[in-house]
Amino acid sequence: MFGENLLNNYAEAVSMIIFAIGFTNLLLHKNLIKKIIGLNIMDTAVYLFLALKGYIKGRTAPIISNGVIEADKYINPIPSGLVLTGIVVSVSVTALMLALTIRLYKRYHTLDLDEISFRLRKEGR
Amino acid sequence: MTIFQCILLFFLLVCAIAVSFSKNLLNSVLIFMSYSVIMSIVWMLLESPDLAITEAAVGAGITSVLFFVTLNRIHAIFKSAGKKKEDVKEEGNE
Amino acid sequence: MRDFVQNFPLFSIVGCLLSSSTSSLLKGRAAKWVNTILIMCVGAMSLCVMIYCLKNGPFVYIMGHVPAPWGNEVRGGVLEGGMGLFFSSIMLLSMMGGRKKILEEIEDTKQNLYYILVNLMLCSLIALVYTNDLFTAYVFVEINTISACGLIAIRQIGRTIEAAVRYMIMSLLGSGLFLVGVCMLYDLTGHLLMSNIKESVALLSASGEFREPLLITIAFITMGLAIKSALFPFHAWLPDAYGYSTISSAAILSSLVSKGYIFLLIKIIYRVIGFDIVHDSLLLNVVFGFSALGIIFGSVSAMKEDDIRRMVSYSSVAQIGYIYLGISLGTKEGMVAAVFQILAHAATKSMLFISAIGLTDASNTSRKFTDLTGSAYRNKIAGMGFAAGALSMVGIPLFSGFISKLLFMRAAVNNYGKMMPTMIVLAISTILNAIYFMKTVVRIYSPERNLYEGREGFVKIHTKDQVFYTITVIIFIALNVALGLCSDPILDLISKGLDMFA
Amino acid sequence: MNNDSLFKRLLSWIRESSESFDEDMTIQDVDENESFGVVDKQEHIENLEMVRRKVYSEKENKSMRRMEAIYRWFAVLFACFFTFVLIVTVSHMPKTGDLNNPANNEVAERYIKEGLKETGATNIVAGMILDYRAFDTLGESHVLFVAAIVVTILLRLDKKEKDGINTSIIETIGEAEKDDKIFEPKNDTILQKVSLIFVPIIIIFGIYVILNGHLSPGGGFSGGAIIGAALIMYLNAFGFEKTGKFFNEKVYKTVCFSGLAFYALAKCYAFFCGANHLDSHISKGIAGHILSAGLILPLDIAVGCVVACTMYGFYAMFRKGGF
Repeated sequence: MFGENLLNNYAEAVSMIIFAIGFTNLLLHKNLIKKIIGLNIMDTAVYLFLALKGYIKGRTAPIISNGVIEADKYINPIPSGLVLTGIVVSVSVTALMLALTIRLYKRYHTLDLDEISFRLRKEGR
Repeated sequence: MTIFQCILLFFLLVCAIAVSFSKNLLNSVLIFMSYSVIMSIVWMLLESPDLAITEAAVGAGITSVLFFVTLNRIHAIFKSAGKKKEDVKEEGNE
Repeated sequence: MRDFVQNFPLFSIVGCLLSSSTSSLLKGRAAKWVNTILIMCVGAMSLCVMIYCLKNGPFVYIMGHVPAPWGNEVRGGVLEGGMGLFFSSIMLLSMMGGRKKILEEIEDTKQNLYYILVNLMLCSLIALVYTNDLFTAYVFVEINTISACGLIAIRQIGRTIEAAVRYMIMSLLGSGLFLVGVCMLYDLTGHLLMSNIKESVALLSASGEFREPLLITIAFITMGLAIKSALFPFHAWLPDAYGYSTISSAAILSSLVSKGYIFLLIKIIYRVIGFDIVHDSLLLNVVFGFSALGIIFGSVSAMKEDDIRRMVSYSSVAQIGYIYLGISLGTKEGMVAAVFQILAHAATKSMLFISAIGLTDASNTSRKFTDLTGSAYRNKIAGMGFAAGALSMVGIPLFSGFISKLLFMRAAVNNYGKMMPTMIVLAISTILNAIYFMKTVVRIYSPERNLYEGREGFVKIHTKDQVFYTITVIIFIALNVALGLCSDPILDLISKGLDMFA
Repeated sequence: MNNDSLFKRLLSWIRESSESFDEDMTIQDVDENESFGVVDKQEHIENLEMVRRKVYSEKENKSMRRMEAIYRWFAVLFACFFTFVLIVTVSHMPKTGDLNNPANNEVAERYIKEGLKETGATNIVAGMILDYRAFDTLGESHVLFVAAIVVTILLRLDKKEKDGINTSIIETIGEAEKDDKIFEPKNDTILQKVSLIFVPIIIIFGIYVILNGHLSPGGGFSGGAIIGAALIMYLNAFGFEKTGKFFNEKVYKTVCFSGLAFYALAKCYAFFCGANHLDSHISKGIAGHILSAGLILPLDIAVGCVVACTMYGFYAMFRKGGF
């Protein structure tokens, strides 16, 4: 069932638990603001997972200081680049969702999607 | 270093759970802010300072500011939005 | 110095980006013309790429100074070029058909923003078609999602905002799953480039190492893309989003956006995981069950609707079910059928939306069937378009839907396990399609009674008042019939392209 | 999914439970078309309260509470199952921090070994995202752009005053001003003095982060975000009148357009040269100097400007729908 690396990958396990928490927030909370926070938590957890994947024990950040270039001195730079790209995506998505929230509140004076759809069906439009 | 990292990861878990159980929207946004700060420290420990500085500037800075101004617009913070305050509070409570 | 044609993918992508950032300074009309010219240029370039690849095979184009595993790269082939051409032509037709509505329903200070969104949507579709790198695919999937949300929400009535929120939540779940799948795949294989990942996945599956993570990773990626393209259980956002947004958005969303994701999924199955690893995995059976349920459910809930646009939207749930059915058959014929169904559904569904708006315009912008009686006489060309689309959906010969149903049958015969259920599902859904589409056609063609004479809004719309619209619908019908009649060369192209994929 | 089906059942119950107030609400909905924003908010909220009391109150309907309980339990079970699957997956993954993970292959090795020579950037991550994998970064900056466009569509207010009844949910500029005045700081002296001291420092720090993107941690995006935060602080201290003097929509549009267009053109040129094996006459400079690393520094500056303007634009849109 469980693989042999569970104790070694405790950090990934934590990040995956956080991912599941964010996923569940996004799926099951009624309140839009909490949904958005859950989305952010989910994304950050994935980025934590990636950053952990790039880490190598006993190596330093990939910034070449005074021109020493040894391949066995620096960690893997690829995940950092991917996470940098991902953070931009998640902040843009967050801003977009918040704008939608404001519009929705101005229209319906509530943040509860179920109630909104109930009223929509009653309005018939 | 690993001990410190474990403590930070534990804090991350606590924050992530507390967000979804906190009664008030403002509190949950604040908890999320601290979550971002802890996350940036963890990335500092993981030897990727680019991520740390970006997360500190974005996650703890800009995103939280956007959350706060949104809460303002939906009258979830201040009394001055008197009449609309209650029902938003109520939605914060579920 | 390579052939100049090979630069066309780069030029089309960067051209879309440039034109979108330029349109933010322009006025509405100028942005409209920029958008039209851009779509035409992209279509022409994709055509050139397709012809070039037909002559001398697929090519790989390095994005930067360093070769593939280190830098990004795009890959051109017959299927890529053809898809680019098809997407851009459908988008052009949808924009032409909905032009009047855009002017009416969007504030005139925000017209140019609409065209910016369309440009970026085209850019993301083209990039998804051409890209050869999983993370690039993720970034452009995000662009696609956000611009689709903007296309839904730009008509600011309550329904569209609510639909946009639902759409965003669903597709953000999808992107999260897709991203975590990509990250795990990177961790297991150490690559982000599709061809390299395929090599290492083949090695892993041969050595039996990392079997469970690999399976779960593939499941995550598939599930994410299925959520984003509204496979059955995840379609809650679809009817509102398609049924209430402005008509060009509805046509583009229903015919292009979900198809972009599905095309990416097909690409991943072929180029990342490897067809022979997928086709006997348990995953496909799950997808098969969902798509079969989706076909039935979509048709049934389309029957229950009394609103023409929502009915058409629900029928596209069923159609997406068809596509996934073809994929989940796990045979080459099924794949070909799925790709052809992508084309057929894109052409038909956008035509249905465009002509539905013509019918509702002729009946006081009400979409209820009771008001639509005889509207085909009030707006002849729209009636023709809707009838043609309905016939194609039902699967009458000489239209495109017939060919795709035939292909599904032919593909199902070769798959012993899934032959019987596929046949049953196809039969049921054909009957249901016939019921609800024919009901609509009969209603819009039932002779006009006098009770509409006095009421305002129920006007006769003449052809000379809507030249663009007429041309659009005629081209749509011609495209549909072309897909239906001369399907053999297209199928030949598709199978060639699929061979180039692997 | 189950959310929806549950909701349908809920709805069927709600319908007969709330017949009594259905009439008055529907009447109201009919006569003002497709908008609640037009009616008096107070009365509207009372209606809403009634709906919520009838529909969302625990004691008035038993079945709904049962439904909620089932739903919650399902949620918890689903979450546990999902977490379990994820943990099992992770437990089969390669070790953390292990040297011979599949991820540490020739790709990363070449980035580290040749990165300085090929990009001229001391910060390997910056060199990687802006030179090797620049296509992703090009798309990423446009993700920010399209998000800004959609926020503009949703929140920018172009109507001066309501024209009749058929204005949908779009509020007018006047209302937004009134709404914003509530939260406008009344010339808070402490805030003003503090921001007078801090804003220049923060902006200078942001500029430093941008300019050293290829030498030290940071880069265009983080620096731009820092500068945007400083602008937001200034706006909060001194209000829209003062910031409007040097930062209006025209500036915003121009900066965004020029930054993005420069980015796209420069990268297109670089890709074209690289793919056709031409020599792009861009000097790498001496490694470690501020003017080095070819295109990376200009691209960082462009991205920084775009990000700063976009962040400030987000805040202004959220605050009162315009600059």
